[in-house]
Amino acid sequence: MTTLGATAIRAARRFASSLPALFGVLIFTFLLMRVLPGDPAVFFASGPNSGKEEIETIRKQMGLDKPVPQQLFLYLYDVGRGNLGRSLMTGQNVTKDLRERLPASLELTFSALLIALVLAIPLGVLAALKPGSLIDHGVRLFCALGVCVPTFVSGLLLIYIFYYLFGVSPDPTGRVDIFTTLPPAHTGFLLIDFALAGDFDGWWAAFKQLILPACTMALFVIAPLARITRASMLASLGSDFVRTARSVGLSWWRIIVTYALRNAILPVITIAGIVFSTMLGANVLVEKVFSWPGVASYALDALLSSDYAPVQGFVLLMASVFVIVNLVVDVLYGIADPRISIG
Amino acid sequence: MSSATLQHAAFILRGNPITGIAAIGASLLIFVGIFGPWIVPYDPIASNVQNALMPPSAAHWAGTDQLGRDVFSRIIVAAQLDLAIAVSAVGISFALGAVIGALCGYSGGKLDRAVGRFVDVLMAFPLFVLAMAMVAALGNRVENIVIATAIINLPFYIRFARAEVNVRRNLGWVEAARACGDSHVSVVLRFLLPNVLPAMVVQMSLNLGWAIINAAGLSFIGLGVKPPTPEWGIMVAEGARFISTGKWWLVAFPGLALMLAVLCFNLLGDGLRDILDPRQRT
Amino acid sequence: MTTPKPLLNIENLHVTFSTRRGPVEAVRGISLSLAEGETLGIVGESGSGKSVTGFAMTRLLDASGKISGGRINFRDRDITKMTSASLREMHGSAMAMIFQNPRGALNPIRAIGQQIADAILAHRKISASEARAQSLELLRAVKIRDPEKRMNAYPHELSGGMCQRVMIAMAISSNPALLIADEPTTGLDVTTQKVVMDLLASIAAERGMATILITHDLGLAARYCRRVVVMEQGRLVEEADALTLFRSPQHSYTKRLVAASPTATSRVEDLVSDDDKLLVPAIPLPPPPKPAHGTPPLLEVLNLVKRFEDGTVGVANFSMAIAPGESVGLVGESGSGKSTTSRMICRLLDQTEGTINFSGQSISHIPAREFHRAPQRREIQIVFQDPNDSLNPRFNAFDCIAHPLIRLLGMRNGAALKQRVAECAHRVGLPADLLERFPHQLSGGQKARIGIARAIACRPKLLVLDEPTAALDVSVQAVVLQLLDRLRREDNLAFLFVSHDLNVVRMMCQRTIVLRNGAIVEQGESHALFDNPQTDYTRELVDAVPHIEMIAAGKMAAGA
Amino acid sequence: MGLMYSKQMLGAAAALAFFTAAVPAKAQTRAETLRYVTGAAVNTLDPNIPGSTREAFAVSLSTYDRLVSFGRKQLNGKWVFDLDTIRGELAESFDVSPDGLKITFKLRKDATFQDGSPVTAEDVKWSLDRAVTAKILGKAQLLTGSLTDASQFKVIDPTTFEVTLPQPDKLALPNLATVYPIIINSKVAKAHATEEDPWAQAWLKENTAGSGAFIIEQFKPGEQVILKRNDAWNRGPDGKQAFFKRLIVQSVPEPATRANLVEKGDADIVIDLQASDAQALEAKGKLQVISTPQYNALTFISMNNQMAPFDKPDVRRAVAYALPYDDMFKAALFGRGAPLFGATWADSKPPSGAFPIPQPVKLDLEKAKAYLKAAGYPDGFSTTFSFNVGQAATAEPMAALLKESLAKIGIKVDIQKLPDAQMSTQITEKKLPFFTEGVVAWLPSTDYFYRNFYTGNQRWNYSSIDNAELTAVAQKARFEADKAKYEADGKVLNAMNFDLMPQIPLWQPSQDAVMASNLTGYTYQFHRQVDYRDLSRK
Repeated sequence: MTTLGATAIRAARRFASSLPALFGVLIFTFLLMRVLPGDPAVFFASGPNSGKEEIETIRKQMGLDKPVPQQLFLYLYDVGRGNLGRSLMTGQNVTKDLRERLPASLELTFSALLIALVLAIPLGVLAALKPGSLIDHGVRLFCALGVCVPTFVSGLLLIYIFYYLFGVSPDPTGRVDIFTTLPPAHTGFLLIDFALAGDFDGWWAAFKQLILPACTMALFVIAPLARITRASMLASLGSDFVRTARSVGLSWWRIIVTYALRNAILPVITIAGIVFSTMLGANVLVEKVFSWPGVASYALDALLSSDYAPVQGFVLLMASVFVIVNLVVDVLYGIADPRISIG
Repeated sequence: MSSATLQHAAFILRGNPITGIAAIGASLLIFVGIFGPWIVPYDPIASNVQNALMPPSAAHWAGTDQLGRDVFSRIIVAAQLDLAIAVSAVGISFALGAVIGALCGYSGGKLDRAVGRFVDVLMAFPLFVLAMAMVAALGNRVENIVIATAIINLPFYIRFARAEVNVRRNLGWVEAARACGDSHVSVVLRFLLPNVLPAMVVQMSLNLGWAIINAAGLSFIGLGVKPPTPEWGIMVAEGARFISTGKWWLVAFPGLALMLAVLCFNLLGDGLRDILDPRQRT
Repeated sequence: MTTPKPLLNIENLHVTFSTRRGPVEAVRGISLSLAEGETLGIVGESGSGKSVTGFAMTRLLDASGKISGGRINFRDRDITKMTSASLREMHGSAMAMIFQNPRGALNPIRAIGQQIADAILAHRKISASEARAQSLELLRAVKIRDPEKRMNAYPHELSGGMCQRVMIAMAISSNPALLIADEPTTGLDVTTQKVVMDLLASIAAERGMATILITHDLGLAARYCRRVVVMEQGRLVEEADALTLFRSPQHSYTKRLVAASPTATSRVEDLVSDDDKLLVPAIPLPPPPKPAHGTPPLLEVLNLVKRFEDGTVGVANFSMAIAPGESVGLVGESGSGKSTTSRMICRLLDQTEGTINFSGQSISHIPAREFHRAPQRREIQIVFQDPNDSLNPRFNAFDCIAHPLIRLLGMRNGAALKQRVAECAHRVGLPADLLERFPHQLSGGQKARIGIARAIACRPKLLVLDEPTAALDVSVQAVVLQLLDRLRREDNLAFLFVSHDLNVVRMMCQRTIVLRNGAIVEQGESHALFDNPQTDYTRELVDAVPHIEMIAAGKMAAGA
Repeated sequence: MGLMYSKQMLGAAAALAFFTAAVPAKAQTRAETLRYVTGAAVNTLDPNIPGSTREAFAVSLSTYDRLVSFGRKQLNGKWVFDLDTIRGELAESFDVSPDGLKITFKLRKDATFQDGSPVTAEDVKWSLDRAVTAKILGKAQLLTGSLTDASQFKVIDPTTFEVTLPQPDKLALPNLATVYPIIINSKVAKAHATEEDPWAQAWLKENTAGSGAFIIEQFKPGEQVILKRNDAWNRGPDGKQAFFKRLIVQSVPEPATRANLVEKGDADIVIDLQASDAQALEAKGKLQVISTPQYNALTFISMNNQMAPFDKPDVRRAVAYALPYDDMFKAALFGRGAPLFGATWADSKPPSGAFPIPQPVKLDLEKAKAYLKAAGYPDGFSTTFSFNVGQAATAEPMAALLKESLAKIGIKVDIQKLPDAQMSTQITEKKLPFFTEGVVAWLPSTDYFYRNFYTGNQRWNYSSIDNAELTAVAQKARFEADKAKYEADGKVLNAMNFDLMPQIPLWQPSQDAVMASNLTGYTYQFHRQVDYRDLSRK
């Protein structure tokens, strides 16, 4: 109980201390977007006959006619009220766009992370149990191979093989087969929503859509996870307390799992948190390749067309997710490691 | 390097031949990077549209591309640019990160907290998007790709150096240096930094591969180096779009080159980590 | 009562480690036997193979270590040939082990009650709640206060001594016939050390367990073991009952060891047997200088206070003075503030309040950050605790010694510097051919000499010695102590000698200050202070020191 | 519940074996569904919103009706829109007064909006008022047809509507057939209008109030639009409703994936494939590939006529003769399009007054060198050639070849790839010296092209050419009613254009419509999108 309380206090403190970082991100992005040489008004005034007047209209509409400090002030004011502005690209409120697209990105990233963890932890443990063995080298090679293929290449290859050649995957066009009716949105996570609705066909359809992009992403992050698992497992296995466990005759399973692995998992949690936040921001390419309606591809399109509001909104969202993920990691860590709570 | 270190390296290599292979691969890569332009069979930029999109043959080992350029020659020449991008990007973030991180880790206090905040801001960014935005803002020249890659890498180096220095700041030889008349700054730069370098070199090696991949990703969304300069990322990105038409060699060969390069750096980094890991030394 | 058949019988045991330099034999054919309920001490310095022998007996060697020959019979079963299943069966129930660094030996993220219960459940098929009840009993048996509360505590919430008690509880949880304690009290404070050892001895006696105590501390072995074996370089060099061993050691190594172990009565000159003296250049020693009355003190510390950022007080109102050439000891347990004090005096750390005068001039107004430019920098030098981490791994011995000469005396690379370094090396007895070596290629004693050479290179007036021999083996310690003593006399150096080892301080220092929780408890002339302590705390400290003499006084092990 | 779930999981493994078989269950609806995939996205339902994409235009053509629409004609065996045939859409008939100043529309009496209410002249008036009054895209377009003010529109009776023109304008009627002048259900729209937004722009962006052939079922901006057929609609050329019951417009950013989708039959039609994919799919022969040169569009290389060294006509001519046209056409477009180079003009005079026409240029390095020398740059110069990221697939190989070839006459070219927004900004600010772009005219006529793309200090005058004579002739031609005189003016303009060489026309790229072999009715439309109403399945 005291541990939990201490963890909560710690998490709250961490959260409070990350607020300046969020604010920094907000300002930095705003300024970065103003530095972009593209003028969104010009880009969006792209009708075959649009002239100066139309450009000016858009500029005014976007508030670009005001001096930058005033723009920043207005922007902060809007953000404070939960208004992230309007995207010229989709014509929608950025908040709405992001809210619609975030679950897609989250679901994809979560699944990828899950796949990666499910593969990486056993691989890392196996490698650590027999360091220097063939298994160890095999794991190392497998992991290294995973990181050395750019995600867009592995994604396109997977599509080519599983969709085009063998036809076992559905067409890579989004989260669910276009002919499947969507379940009522409770969580925005299709797999969960379908399960809640008891629609097995739908669940299966969504699962099939998800598996290729999730694997593409997972492949890229298995390496760091397996590497850290192996390293911390090695440290853990060589530690004094494992020797103690052996000296009192605990069973192999208990030594490996309860003593070694539970200790070794702590750094893995931290790395998994970092991996998750980087993946969420870095899956632009995967989302592009699989036409996945997520936030990252949304931000990319906005960036290329100098559509400020979505990019700013996206960065802020990612930074918040980063903070939340860190918080979750902290809490998990606090629960898993009693030593943290006094620190 | 002292003979004992070499001996130790030899011991590690015996137990871990993959590292040896990776080291050979990396040296080969560096060789190709330096001498590439002199050993290619064709001019990598000269077009020959009549001869476009030819599959691999005896004349063109890796086929030809859309403009009839020899893919093999382009791959070889591209090694130089890719290595240059990766090395300079990683080098910059390493140099800056090591110094800043070491100073913070040693001094603690206000400086540490201020830099910590800055690092937090950077870390909270979706890094790939940050890189994209920077390249988009500064223009897609090689220097800017390098700068963007370096900046998004910087926080990791700062943190790493900070942690490494922090555990050493109270060691006897650090205090001894001060007792021997060195100032704080001199202790950091002349004593602590050289000692954390080996650990950071491992990080660098792993990072080199990542930097190449990152540049390839930028190329894929159109923010890579300028055409017609051969670069693996661009070649892969362009080639990837020919997968569906069966022109496999356009993606396969540059992809293989990129993969092998990244693989070499990663395996080398892994191996170096083993060599430098004190736990494995005794 | 001894049974006719020995409990444990080791015959010609060999243990080999595979290293990058090829196989290295750590244990080279030792034979031992131990009866039920007997206590045996295995004594040796680092690298003697004593711990490896312990791990070989329990088959808990690292993956790189192999038993390459010999037999270990435990109750007529050859342990070296056991399957891993029967080993697991035997671990804990037949033989158990207690380790150095008790906190590290416990699983940091598992409640200690749970860990003890794990050990119980590994050998008995009982319910979890029964196991829990038994764990509680065991905690009571190892005299942990508030055992109910401690059941749910984690190792980091307990002191080192408490952790070692938990470790003992785990080890005895399944009533093994043999308990192997590997340096069980190294790293603990001297008072805690005594309590833990007493507890261990009484439990072993109560339960009739045979005990093997592996230690580097002759005094400890003498105090708690009936029979002692001495190991050197993987071989067993002498075996005798404790009293005989110390009264009349036979083997030359044992002789040296006994001589080097400081006792309450030993003098610095006596520590080393003849052949070792050759290491130190023989220069006739001038008589120890007597500080003339009326001369101003070399160092004067007034009302020194250190408060840390988190508000804790490291040092509270510390005052002292050292005359030129005088040697003052600073004694205290961990956390007493002795290191903090010494660092403030060396100007490596800023004080919160107070004044430090050196040769009549204030140096406390110069912040530590700036002190490297002060002229007094070269006058006050420090020798650090652990020779392993007090040398820059990337500097060779020459660089280390030359470093202060270059920085503080402004010497340039050249013949003069070379000569000066060679001279320093010669003074500390470091062979000139070792100057090119890097720290990892040198032994602990050699590194300690380099540390001293570096400190005296600029001919300081005050040398602060922060536990200079704590990490050294006794025989090396003896040489280093002698070296220091001689240097002090030669240069009329003043010493501030920080140590937890009372015997060493008594020998080295004219005056001693006892610190506790940052405050001075007692101070005075060393011999008087130790022979006739005025405060309970000092008395407790003095009593806790294991003495060889106690054997003679009949203060023997088992249930003392 | 947990038990049920695990049973389903068991089923999952079995389902793997036959899940492909599950798809045909939907086949019945699949045949009546048209699935269109594209790299871009629909971002608004009102095409007038600034920033609307071409895909949004295409959707609006299906959800809204206009007064009139274009007919179609065959050009080289392929169906294309016909600017000269205007037929009624919501108008049953229309009359142009003899002086050309009044157009009277008779509305269809059976026309209803999708909510069932009849389409009245009031709605038409409100909609056209909106198009010329509100700050929306329609305003600038309708201007080109002399439609500038609400006072020009008059309701005669509920089914009669009159447009008055200040002068006869042959583009007035065609303008009403373009994307922007949609006819909106004014009662519904007004209900959503606010004081700041009297024309209900915000609401119409996400909702429709039209009478078109399809009804919006689901609209996810940037992802997909699903439409269902409006069974009551009968405004097609043959008076029938649209063929497809369901229409899916979906964004698939990766071109290779789009090619895979259409090849596998998962998508029915794609028009924005890479040339190489189109070529490969055509070669395989499984699909229909209708390749229509975009006759109202062209791609050119532009030079900034106000910026040295391109301010010298001889430099521009030198560049024109130094381009490896054939190689560029082959490498960039795989030969898919209509070349605008390599012609021979008898007597060096333009053979036609149309625009664009093939130019009499070809790769001739000697000539190029001579021009360069004449311009005072015998050793060449350095410059930057730009293109935007979105066009990289064609522009990049083109740029590489251009760089290589210009190097032979001493012009050193640095290639710059710009994100789309930056490219358009720099073009508008006239900062780019040398770049490639493409233009399109919905209502292609010679004067329209010249006026918009070769005159004035405005964004679309890419080359920033400022030639008083050219401007005068183009302005005069705009209201030239006499066809022969118009043709003569066109020839003058073409001759001047070739002589001044402000920018170098390269080709008219083909629109490669790749579709299932059972689709019919595809027509190349003015907005370079598919008009979904045209299509049916055999």
